[in-house]
Formats: sequence, structure tokens, C-alpha cells
Amino acid sequence: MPEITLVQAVNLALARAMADDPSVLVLGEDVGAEGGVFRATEGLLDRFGADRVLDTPLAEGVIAGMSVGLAAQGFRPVSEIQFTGFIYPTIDQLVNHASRLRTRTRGRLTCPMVMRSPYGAGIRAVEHHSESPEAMFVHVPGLRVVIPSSPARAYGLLLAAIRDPDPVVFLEPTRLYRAAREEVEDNGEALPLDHCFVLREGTDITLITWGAMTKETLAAADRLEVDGVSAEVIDVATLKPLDSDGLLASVAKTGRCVIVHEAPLTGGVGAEIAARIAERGLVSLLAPIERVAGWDTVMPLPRLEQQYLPSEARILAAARRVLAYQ
Amino acid sequence: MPEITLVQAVNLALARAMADDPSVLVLGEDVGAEGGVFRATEGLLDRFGADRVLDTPLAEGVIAGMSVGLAAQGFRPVSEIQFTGFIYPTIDQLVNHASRLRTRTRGRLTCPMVMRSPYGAGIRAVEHHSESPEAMFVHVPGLRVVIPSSPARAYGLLLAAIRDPDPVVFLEPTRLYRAAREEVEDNGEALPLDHCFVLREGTDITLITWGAMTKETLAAADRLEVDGVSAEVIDVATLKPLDSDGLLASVAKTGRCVIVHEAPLTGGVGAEIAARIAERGLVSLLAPIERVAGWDTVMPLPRLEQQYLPSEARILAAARRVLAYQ
Amino acid sequence: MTIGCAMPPLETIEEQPAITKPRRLSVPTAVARFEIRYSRFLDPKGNAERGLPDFARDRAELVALYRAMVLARRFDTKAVALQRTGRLGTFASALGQEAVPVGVASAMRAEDVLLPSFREHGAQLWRGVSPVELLLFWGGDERGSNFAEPREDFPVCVPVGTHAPHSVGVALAFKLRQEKRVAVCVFGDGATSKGDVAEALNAAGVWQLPVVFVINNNRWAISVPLAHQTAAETLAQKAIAAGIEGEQVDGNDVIAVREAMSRALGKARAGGGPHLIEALTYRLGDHTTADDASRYRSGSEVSARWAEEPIARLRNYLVAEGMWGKADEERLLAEITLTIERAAETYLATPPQGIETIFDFTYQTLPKDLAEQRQAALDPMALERAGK
Amino acid sequence: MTIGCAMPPLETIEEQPAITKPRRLSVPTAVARFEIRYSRFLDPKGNAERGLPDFARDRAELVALYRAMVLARRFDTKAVALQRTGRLGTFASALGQEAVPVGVASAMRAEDVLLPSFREHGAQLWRGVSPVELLLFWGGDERGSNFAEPREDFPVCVPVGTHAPHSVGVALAFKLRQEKRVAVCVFGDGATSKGDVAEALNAAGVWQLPVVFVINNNRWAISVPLAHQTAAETLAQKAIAAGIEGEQVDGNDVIAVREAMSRALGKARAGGGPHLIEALTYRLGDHTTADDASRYRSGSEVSARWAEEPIARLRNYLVAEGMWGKADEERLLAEITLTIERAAETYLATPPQGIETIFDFTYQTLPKDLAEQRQAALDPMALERAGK
Ligand SMILES: Cc1ncc(C[n+]2csc(CCOP(=O)(O)OP(=O)(O)O)c2C)c(N)n1
Ligand SMILES: Cc1ncc(C[n+]2csc(CCOP(=O)(O)OP(=O)(O)O)c2C)c(N)n1
Ligand SMILES: [Mg+2]
Ligand SMILES: [Mg+2]
Repeated sequence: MPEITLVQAVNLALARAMADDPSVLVLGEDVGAEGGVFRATEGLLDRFGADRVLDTPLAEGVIAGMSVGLAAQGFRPVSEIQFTGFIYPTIDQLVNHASRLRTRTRGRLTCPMVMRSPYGAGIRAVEHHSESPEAMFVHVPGLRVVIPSSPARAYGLLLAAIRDPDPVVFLEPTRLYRAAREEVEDNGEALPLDHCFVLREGTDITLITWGAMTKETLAAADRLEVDGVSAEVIDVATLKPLDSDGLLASVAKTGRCVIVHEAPLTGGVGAEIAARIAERGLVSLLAPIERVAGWDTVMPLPRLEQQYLPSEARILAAARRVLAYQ
Repeated sequence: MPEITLVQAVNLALARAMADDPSVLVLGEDVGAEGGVFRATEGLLDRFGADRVLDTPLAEGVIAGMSVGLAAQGFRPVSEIQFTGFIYPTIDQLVNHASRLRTRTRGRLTCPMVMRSPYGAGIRAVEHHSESPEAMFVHVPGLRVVIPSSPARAYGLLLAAIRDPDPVVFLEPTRLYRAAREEVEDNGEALPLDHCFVLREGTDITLITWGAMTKETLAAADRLEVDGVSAEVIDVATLKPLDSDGLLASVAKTGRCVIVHEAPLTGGVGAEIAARIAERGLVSLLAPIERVAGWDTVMPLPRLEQQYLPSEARILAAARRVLAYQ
Repeated sequence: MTIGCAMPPLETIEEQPAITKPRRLSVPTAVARFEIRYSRFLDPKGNAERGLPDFARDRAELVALYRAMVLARRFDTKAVALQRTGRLGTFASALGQEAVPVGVASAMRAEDVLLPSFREHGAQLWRGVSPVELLLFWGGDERGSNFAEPREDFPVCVPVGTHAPHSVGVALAFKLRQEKRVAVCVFGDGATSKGDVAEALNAAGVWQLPVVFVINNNRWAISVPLAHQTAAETLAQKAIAAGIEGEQVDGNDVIAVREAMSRALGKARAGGGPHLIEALTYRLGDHTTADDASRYRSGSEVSARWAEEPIARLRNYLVAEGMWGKADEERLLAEITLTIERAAETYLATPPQGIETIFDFTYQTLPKDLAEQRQAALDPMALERAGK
Repeated sequence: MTIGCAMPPLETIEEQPAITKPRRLSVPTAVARFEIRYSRFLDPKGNAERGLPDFARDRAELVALYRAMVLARRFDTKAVALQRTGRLGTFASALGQEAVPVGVASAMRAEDVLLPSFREHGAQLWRGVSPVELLLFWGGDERGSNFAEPREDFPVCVPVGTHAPHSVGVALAFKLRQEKRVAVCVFGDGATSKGDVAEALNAAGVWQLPVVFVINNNRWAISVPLAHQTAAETLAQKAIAAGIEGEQVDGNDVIAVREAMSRALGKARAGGGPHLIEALTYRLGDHTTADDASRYRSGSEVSARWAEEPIARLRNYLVAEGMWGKADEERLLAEITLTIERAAETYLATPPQGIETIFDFTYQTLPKDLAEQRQAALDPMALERAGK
């Protein structure tokens, strides 16, 4: 079983889904001969042909809108938005159409589409290439929002997203695309779309995160272990619908919680998680919840991006404050 | 001093701002001869002429984008998006340009624009005319988000928004447009853009809300009073930046809190408020925070919209649970 | 010179290139030429200006078109009346524009897919959506978009122009499956200003998809007249930007609309790619029941346009040709009145859905947290127990 | 017939209208005609095909254009080298396209406003943005967009086509203030597929605004060739949809670009409204330093295009006309090399901004909660104290 990167796992899942189901199509800017700017769709054109791997004109709105039309007709379009900085023109289609086609027609027409997009900072990219807008999608009823943080989860969650009968926004952390390798068996097995993943078990504090920040969060947990603190690390992974039970169970056990994300603090998905814990887990809380997040500023250009991103040090500091709280 | 409705107060503030400052322009679909579909811009074309009140082509994207260009050139465009269901095509311009023009040019170019839009449910409108997407804007660094809930606040906050040197999304609750009248003096006085408003003082529980839900929330507070409970009701009004101190001060006093909003629960602005209280106000909390919000479903068509909207009964039930908590 | 050579080599600089005398072309060369054509068959009085297309030689066909236009108008009249008496939501009448939806739908096949805007009930009715379903939709009930047929047609699209990209997807599905079906997307003149429409036209051109775009140009977008919507002389020329064919027809001549549609559909079905039809008509009524058009346009403009309206036009032709008389008219009106009244009764007698439906159709399977909300919404006792 | 009369009155039905014999028009009428023209002055070898415009009779003018193209190319070469050695971020070179930005900017006045895409450094340099500022931007430092001049020009626009609506706003500002200034918006062939561009063209037409749109058509949008971008024969015809004037020029002939721009700017300045210029060029290099164009296009296609590139073309003309020689070339290259090297040194010696700047420029005044975050970001001691 080969060790592959996260972006290779995406590629593997796409190929698998296309091989299994002729209704799966891949479309987007440069997904064909180019194989996607990150090579997530590499080889698919050769293998499946130009009828199933479509380079679109440069227009994200029509990529989203034609996905709705294709999906209503029974195809399963998997589109790629080149960077989340260019995903905003798709929001109208996602909110006003994709997410509600089922409910407005009372199930007559449905919208099994996936919109993939690399997201997040840390690769020294040019302006508008480093944002984390997941919260915007998490607020939209009828959408699913999924973010993998390892090759195996990328494979299993993407398969699940493609097979899901409803629209899914699938965000892939660019910073992790080639950061690590993992053995991934191409067995066609999907992962559930409504469960968070416990990356590391622990008893003293729960660290909740997703996407690329799993890296710094796991590092912080390692560091805490040196100090004799047992941190549980959870990768939320399926941000909508959110697995409240999974998160609450962990906080019930540890009584302490830090939430970590790259997106700006205010109105980030961390807020929803903190709110749910404050509503339902208050009794078990031994300390205030802390959120370690991107600042409420525009994502800076690369020279300052490392100072924008939550660092292991910031996570650690928050964890220690939470642990020290009496 | 005449008693006027909320939409008349909007009109009054627009006229005042235009009279005071020749750089203020009004633009949008049907804002001219029609005076806006809700008459918010009525009379402005006659008074200020076609150079300052511009009917645009039917394209929200270009309304937002040309506002950025006008603002960079020193104008203060106040655009109207006819309903928030049609605001999504503006998000690209708001996120990628308006909100960051100042920071990406390190202050060389700025973007003093206001985008007004009627929002919210309860007027039995057709599909896509009843949504409350404020959370999407609250997550965007560099934007301000303001929602008035009375004629006087509409007047004062809109003046402030127009005079503010940064971009403001100004959402007006359609359900309140003509729901009540209030004396509003046309004195050109703006209200601060970073303070919440205590609509009713109380000591036992804090009810936090904004927009049209102030109505049901105040009614619930009245009802609680009958039961001998003193509820403080806060209209957040300036949702971004959020006046944490004002909210925390109230919760510190009452120890109990219910947050009410129309938008879907998950990822709504209520989450951010609950999270901040859970982070900084945990010590003072005597009971879990509850959020009473729209369901996490697509806004139904009018026949079911009343069952979608948080009712006085739901607010009361939540308040009583919170009050009963030991 | 090899690839990657950033500057022309210095050595070649003295190799004096041959100088040719300027050829003094006085004007730049034309590299592309376009023409937009306009067609109609019946003039505003109902006189045939040209030989009619085959289908129009058949009385039954013409009467069917006439009936459909009258049905659409009567439906509108009833819907407006229901709205005025508080029994329907805001409604967009198509008064005076009936030839567009009817001309469009009558040329389509059942297996084609219609993607309508909010003013195309005439087309929906022709295709089999029932008046009851239409009333349910406009009355604020989602079941109105779950019509018994045509099952693959799109529901009414309220956000202007956003269905144009859908039609690209639908047409691509047909092309990929090698089905001889066509997607038909109808929108207004205002919609042509929206980027969605431009993006869709362009994408349809790239893949040469079987889709026909129809602009129901009623000259107004709420209060904005066409001249403020665009500087383009015709809306058909929006097609030129996408490299596809566009044409104009008299949208008050149902024969012209149907004939142009038939050609466009035939071309698309045969693999000839997309087509844009601008149908010139006029909105005789208010924008919707929430609108008062007298605020922004003169009564005289409107009354002048009554002389061009499509129903009288076709009726005049039918009567002149001896195909229609007072008795036919009375019979038709009676039949349609009955249909509409029965539909209204059925609509009014339909109880609203339960609130659980808004949860049950959000996803195919109900997520856990939504199940809890569903429970709360369904259980007023929960509120009671909480002490109200 | 009066307004509001929903159906033609029954009484009129028997008033048999006059029947006219069908006029049997065999074809529909043409209602609008359009033509796209193409112009150039120098053929690919540098031979003048037509009499040159006035400015091109002046050696100093031509040399200035030549210098600007060489500067742009040398800047690109340096930037790519810096990127390759890890000292600059991803960079988009304009190799082979220099005539477009230089032709565009050289026709503009200082008080006009340029809204560039990410491949128009040539234009920015001409207008006074320093190479240091450009390197700062591409090196990931916001100060690069705070150029000392031209103060009102827009920063580089990375999201494709989204600056087109800005140019509408800028031009509207000029028109409202009755200033004789013009907004110039440059974007690529790929951008013409975006709704933003269509919306902007249309809006500019409606208000007849002083704005010139320039399509830098380098035939590729990353890996997507023009033929997959649109079915339109030319991109200039995108103007037709908006009812504005469009034309095509040889974008590798700097004289043609400048001449067309001068006409368009003159027209706009005189109140004649917007204009679209499609400049046909070719991207000789990779899309950006992150791209490998050999994945999707053949080397032979690229090498064939080298024969048309703009710098050699103008140099050939200058040399043939006796306006330029080896010594001039050597002097120019030395001067430009020095300029660029010094800029690179200054760039590399510029320390990054403090993290506080990202807070200080989010709003004009720092909100309370952001002030707290600023404090936390600035104070590593806070982390220390917390126990790291
Ligand atoms: C994107 C969007 N913006 C605004 C509206 C509000 N609105 C509804 S209809 C309409 C005018 C539409 O004009 P047109 O396209 O000509 O169609 P018509 O109503 O004339 O049939 C507007 C502005 C909308 N529905 N969608
Ligand atoms: C809206 C948007 N989508 C995608 C991208 C990613 N991207 C950057 S450049 C580019 C191609 C642009 O092609 P074109 O407009 O022809 O300009 P060129 O790069 O050829 O100069 C793409 C797809 C982007 N920057 N913006
Ligand atoms: Mg119209
Ligand atoms: Mg290009």
C-alpha cells in the first residue's frame, strides 16, 4: 500500500468515484490537461476523457450554476474552484439554488454536487489565495461542509461527499497538500459525513480544530504531554452538519476546551462550537472556552502570514490558561 | 416633531446626508422614479437630481463593484440591494475588494461605501425575499454591519454609516419598515457605530437580539415582567465590530442570557455572542446561554414562515428554562 | 530565435532588415461582421405580412395557441384578484406578454426542459403544470414547485437570471448522454444585464450545447426602461459576445415566437448549438401586485401598447380567416373560467403543509441536530412544559 | 380599448377586420449590423504596413516606447530570477506581451486612472510605480500597493475581472465631477468569460462613461486556450453586447496599441463614451512561476510565436529607419540593468512591516476588540507569561 500525500488522496478518490459511477463528472478551470493547479485532477482527462473531465471557461458563477443543472439531471458534478479567494461568485448559486433545490421542489429535483476548493494560508501565495471562508458555508442550510486533514480522511470523506445526495462544499487545506504522506488503501470505502475524528485521546483538555491547524494543534498536544498534560485533539472534519455529540462528549470528559482555527475569530465556526458547548456542556466546563483563531483582519500578504496564522505557541498559551483556570 | 416609520427614517437620513455632503450618492435598482420598492429613496431623485440618484442596470455585482470605484474616488455611494436574497453577488466585491482596499494599499485608497438592504421575514414575500444573512458579513474583516430596529436608530445609525470612512453593510428589517412610528428629529446627529442599545433595563436575565426580533423579544420581556421577572433587553444594532463590553456588562449583572435571532441557528451571529460570553463571562453565568433562532432549514415560503420565525412563546420558553436553571 | 530567449540577440541588430514601403492602407480591416434579424408574421392588427409557417395553416394548432394565451391571461386575472383579497402572495402577471410563453412552450417537446423566470406561467401551463400548482407556489407553498408534470422542468426562478447557468448544466447533461433534448431558459430584458446570463451564453457557446435562451423583452425591469438597462440596440446581440446566434422576433406575434423557437430547437436538437431569441413584447400591467407602474411610466405609453397585444392580434386573424366566431369565444371563455375557478377552489381548500416538511426536505436524510430542531418545532408542548 | 381591459371585448369579435394579402417577405429584416475591425502598423518583421501615426514619426517617442518594453522585460526576468531563488513570491511574467501595457500606458495622461490586472507591470512602470514597489507587492508586502505615484491608480487585481466594475465607478466619478479624465481597465482573454466584465461593459454603456477596457489577449488563461474560453470569433465583439464600440489591434505592435488607445481615450475624454480594445498578443512564458506551460501546449506553438514578439519588431523598425544601433542598445541595456539591480537590492534590504500594520489598516480607527487582538499579536510576552 503506497504512502501518498493529501492531494494524491484527493486524486485517488476522484478517480475511484469516476470509475465506480459514470455519472460523476469533474469540471473547473484547468482541471483537464493541466490536471489542476495543484494536480488534484492529474491524469483524469487521459483516463476518463473530455466528456467527463471538463475545462470550463473562467467563470466561477457558471461553474456553480451549471453544476446545479447537471445535478438536477442526475449527474454528480465535482467542480474545482481554483482557490477559495475565487469562491465568492459561487455563493449566490449555493445559497439560492444548490442548497434549496430539494426543499423548494419538495424532493422532485435534487442537487448531488460537490464543490472542491483548496483553502487556507501558509504557502506564501499571492493575494486572495490564502483565505478560510468555511464559516460562510456552514451558515447555509442544506449544504454540507467537509474539510479533511490527512490523506486517508481526504480519500474517505471525498468519496462520501461525492456519493452524498446533497450539495457539499469540500475544502482542502493547501498547506497540507504535500506536507505528509500516509498509507491510503484505494478500497472505495467512504467515511461518515457527520462524525468528528478523535486524532489523539486525552483526559485533561480538549483541543478542537480542523484543516491545516490540526498540525500546530497536534504539536501543541505533544508539547503539553511533555508537561504531563493529556490533551484530546479532535478534527471536526464535517463542519456541517456538526457532530455536537462527539464534541460534547469529549468536553464532558475533560472539562476544558480550546478551539483552534485559521479563519478570522469573529463569526468563525469556532463560535458555533463554543456556543454549543456553552449551551449544552456548561455543567461540565471547568474553565472558560478559549478560541485561538486568525485575527479579525484581512489575511496579510506572505511576509506577515505566519504571524497571522495561529501558532503552536498561541495554542499552548491558551491551553495553559484554560488548564490553569480554577 | 413628526412621528415617522422606520423606512421614512431611512429616507430622512438619506436626504439629510445628501444635503449635507455632495459626495453622497444613492444608487441601485429602482431607486429613482420608483423611489425604491419600499419607498426608502422616495423623493430623492426630484430633490437631488439624476446625477446623485442613479438607477442602475439589473446587476448587483456591478452595483457593489462600481461603489468601490466611486468610493476610491472620494464619493460616498449608498447603494440599495432590493432584497438580501439578491445580495450574494455582491459578496465577492465586499470580501475581495471593499473590505480590504484600505489595508491592501496601506491607506492610499479607501472605501467609504454603504450597502443598504431590506432583510428578514414576516411580510409574506415571495421566495428569496425573507432571508437574514448578516452572519456572512459579520465574518468579513474590514466591514461594518449595522442593523437598526427603530425609526430613531435607523436615522442615527444610517447617518453614522454614511459618514464612516469604511464600508458598511446596513440591513433594514422589512417587518419593521412600517410596523411602528416614532418621533425622529432631523437634527443630523449620528449614533455611535460600536455600541449596543439597552432597550429595557432589567436585572434577572439578559435578552440579546437585533432587527425585527426586538419586537417579540420586548413582548417576551413584558410577559416576564408580569411573572415578576426583570429582563434586560439589548439591541446589538452594531453587529460588527461587536460591542462585547456592553453585552458582557449586562450578563455580568444578570447572570443569565438568551440570544434571539431570525437567521438560522448554526453559524449565526448569536454563536459569536454566546462564544464571547462563554469565554469572558463564564464566571458570571448562572445558567447555560440559550439561543432562540431560525431553524437550520431554508426559509420556507410564506405559508410556513411564521412557524419558522422565533416566536414570543419560544423566547419565553427559553428564558424560563434559563431562569429555572440552578 | 529559441524559446526562452528573453531579448532579441544583440548580434542581429546590425543585420539591417529589408524595408518595405508602407502600403498605406487607409482604414483598418474588418475581421468580423454580424447582423441581427427581426421577424414577424402577423402585424399588430392581425394581418399576415408573410406566408405563415406550416403549423399555422392548421386551425387546431392556432386555436390551441389562442386558448393557451387566453388561459394564461385568465389565470393572471384570477391570481391578481386572489392577491387583492389577501388570498395569494405577491404575484407577477404577464398581461400582454402571453405570446412569449405560449410560443415558446408550444414549440417544445415534452422531454425538453423548461427553466422559467417568474413570469412564464403561460409556458408552465402549456407544459402541464396545473393552475392549482401555480397558485400553491404563488400562495407560498413549496408543493407548487413539486408539479406532477413536467417532472424535470425547473421551478420558477425568482433571483433574476440565475437560472441561465442551470440551463447550461441541463443542456450539457443532454449532450453528454447524447439525448436529443433541449433546455429552454426564459428571462426578462433586465436579466440581460446580469453576469450570470453572459456567463451562461458564453459557456453554452463553448460547448455548443442544446439550449435556447429566450429574452422576454417587455421593455421594463420594474421601473427601469430598456434604454436605461443597456446601450445595446437590440438584446439579441448579446449573443454576439458569446459567439452564438441571436435573433429578434415580434413577441406579440405568437406565430413568430413559435416559428423562431421551432427553428432554434430543431437546430439545437440536431447538434447545431445554442441560440438566443429576443421576443419584443410589452408589460401592460404592473410589475407585480406590489407595484404601481403609474409612478414611473405614463398611461399614454401603456394605452398605445394595447394596440399591439397578442390575444386580439391572433383573434383578429382567426376571425378574418373564418376560423373563429363569437360562439367559439364564448365556449372557450366558459371552459377556461370553469378551469380557473375550480383550480382556485382547490387551492384555497388545500391546507398548509406541516412544519416538519421544512426539516424533512433540507437533506435527504435528517441530520441529528436538525432532528432535534424538528422535534422542538413540532412539539408546542415543549413550550408549554417550559412554562408559557 | 382601455388600459386594464384584460381581454379584447367580445363585441368586437364580429367586426371582421380587413384582410390584406400576405406580403410574402421571404427573409426576416436585418435590424442591426456590426463590424469588428483590426488594425496594425508594423508587421511582425517590423515593416510599416501603413503610414504611421504622428507620434510615431518622432524618434524620441518611439525610443521611449522601446525603452519601456525592454524595462518591462528586464523587470520580468529579474523577478523570475528572484522567485527561482526563493526571494520573491509567485510571479506572473508578461514575456512577449510588453507592447500591450506600454502601448496602453503611453497613451494615457497622468491624471487618468489605471486599473490593472496582475500582468501589467509594464503599464505600472510607465505610470510611475517604481520597480521596488512592484517587487514589494510580489514579494508579499502590502506597501508595494501604496505606491508614491500614481496615487489614484488601483492596485494589482488578482481575482480575474473583478476590477472591471471598479472602473465603471471611477469613470462615473469623473463624469459626475465633469473632469476630463478616463479610467483604463486592463484584463486578460480569460476575464472576458466572467460576468463582472459583461456587467461592467454594459453599465459603462448605459451611462456612456469615460472608460477604456483593454483585453490583453495572450491566447491562454493558464492552460485554457482561447478556443475553449469562448465561441466568439473575436473578443472585441464582447462590446456589441453592451452597445459600445469594440475593435481589435495587433497587440504585439506597440504603435497600433498606442494609436488605438489614443483614439479611444480622446473619444472618452470628449464625452464620447466607453470603448473596448482587444489587443492580440501571446504569452511566451509560463502563466506564472508556479506554472509549467509545457504540460498543456507544444513548444512548436510557442517558438512560432516568437517571430511576432513586440520588442524585436519595434527594434527592427528603428534600426531599419536608422534610429537605433548597437551602441544605443548597449547603453540602454546597461542603464536598465542598473535600474533593476538597484531596485532588487532595495527590495531585498527592506525589512518586513510590523504585525501591527495588519490591524492598523483594517479600519480607519481601531475598534476595541481589534485593539485587544493587536495587543496580543504584538506582545509575545503574553504568550511567555502564559507559560510556553
Ligand atoms: C438578482 C435579482 N435582483 C433583483 C431582483 C428584484 N426584481 C424582481 S423582478 C425585477 C425586474 C426584472 O426585470 P426583467 O428581467 O426585465 O423581467 P420582468 O420582471 O420585466 O419580467 C427585479 C429587479 C431579483 N428578483 N433578482
Ligand atoms: C476569479 C478568478 N478565478 C480564478 C483565478 C485563478 N487564475 C489566475 S490567472 C487565471 C487565468 C487568467 O487568464 P487571463 O484572463 O487570460 O489572463 P492571463 O493570465 O492570461 O494574463 C486564473 C484562472 C483568479 N485569479 N481569479
Ligand atoms: Mg422586463
Ligand atoms: Mg490570457
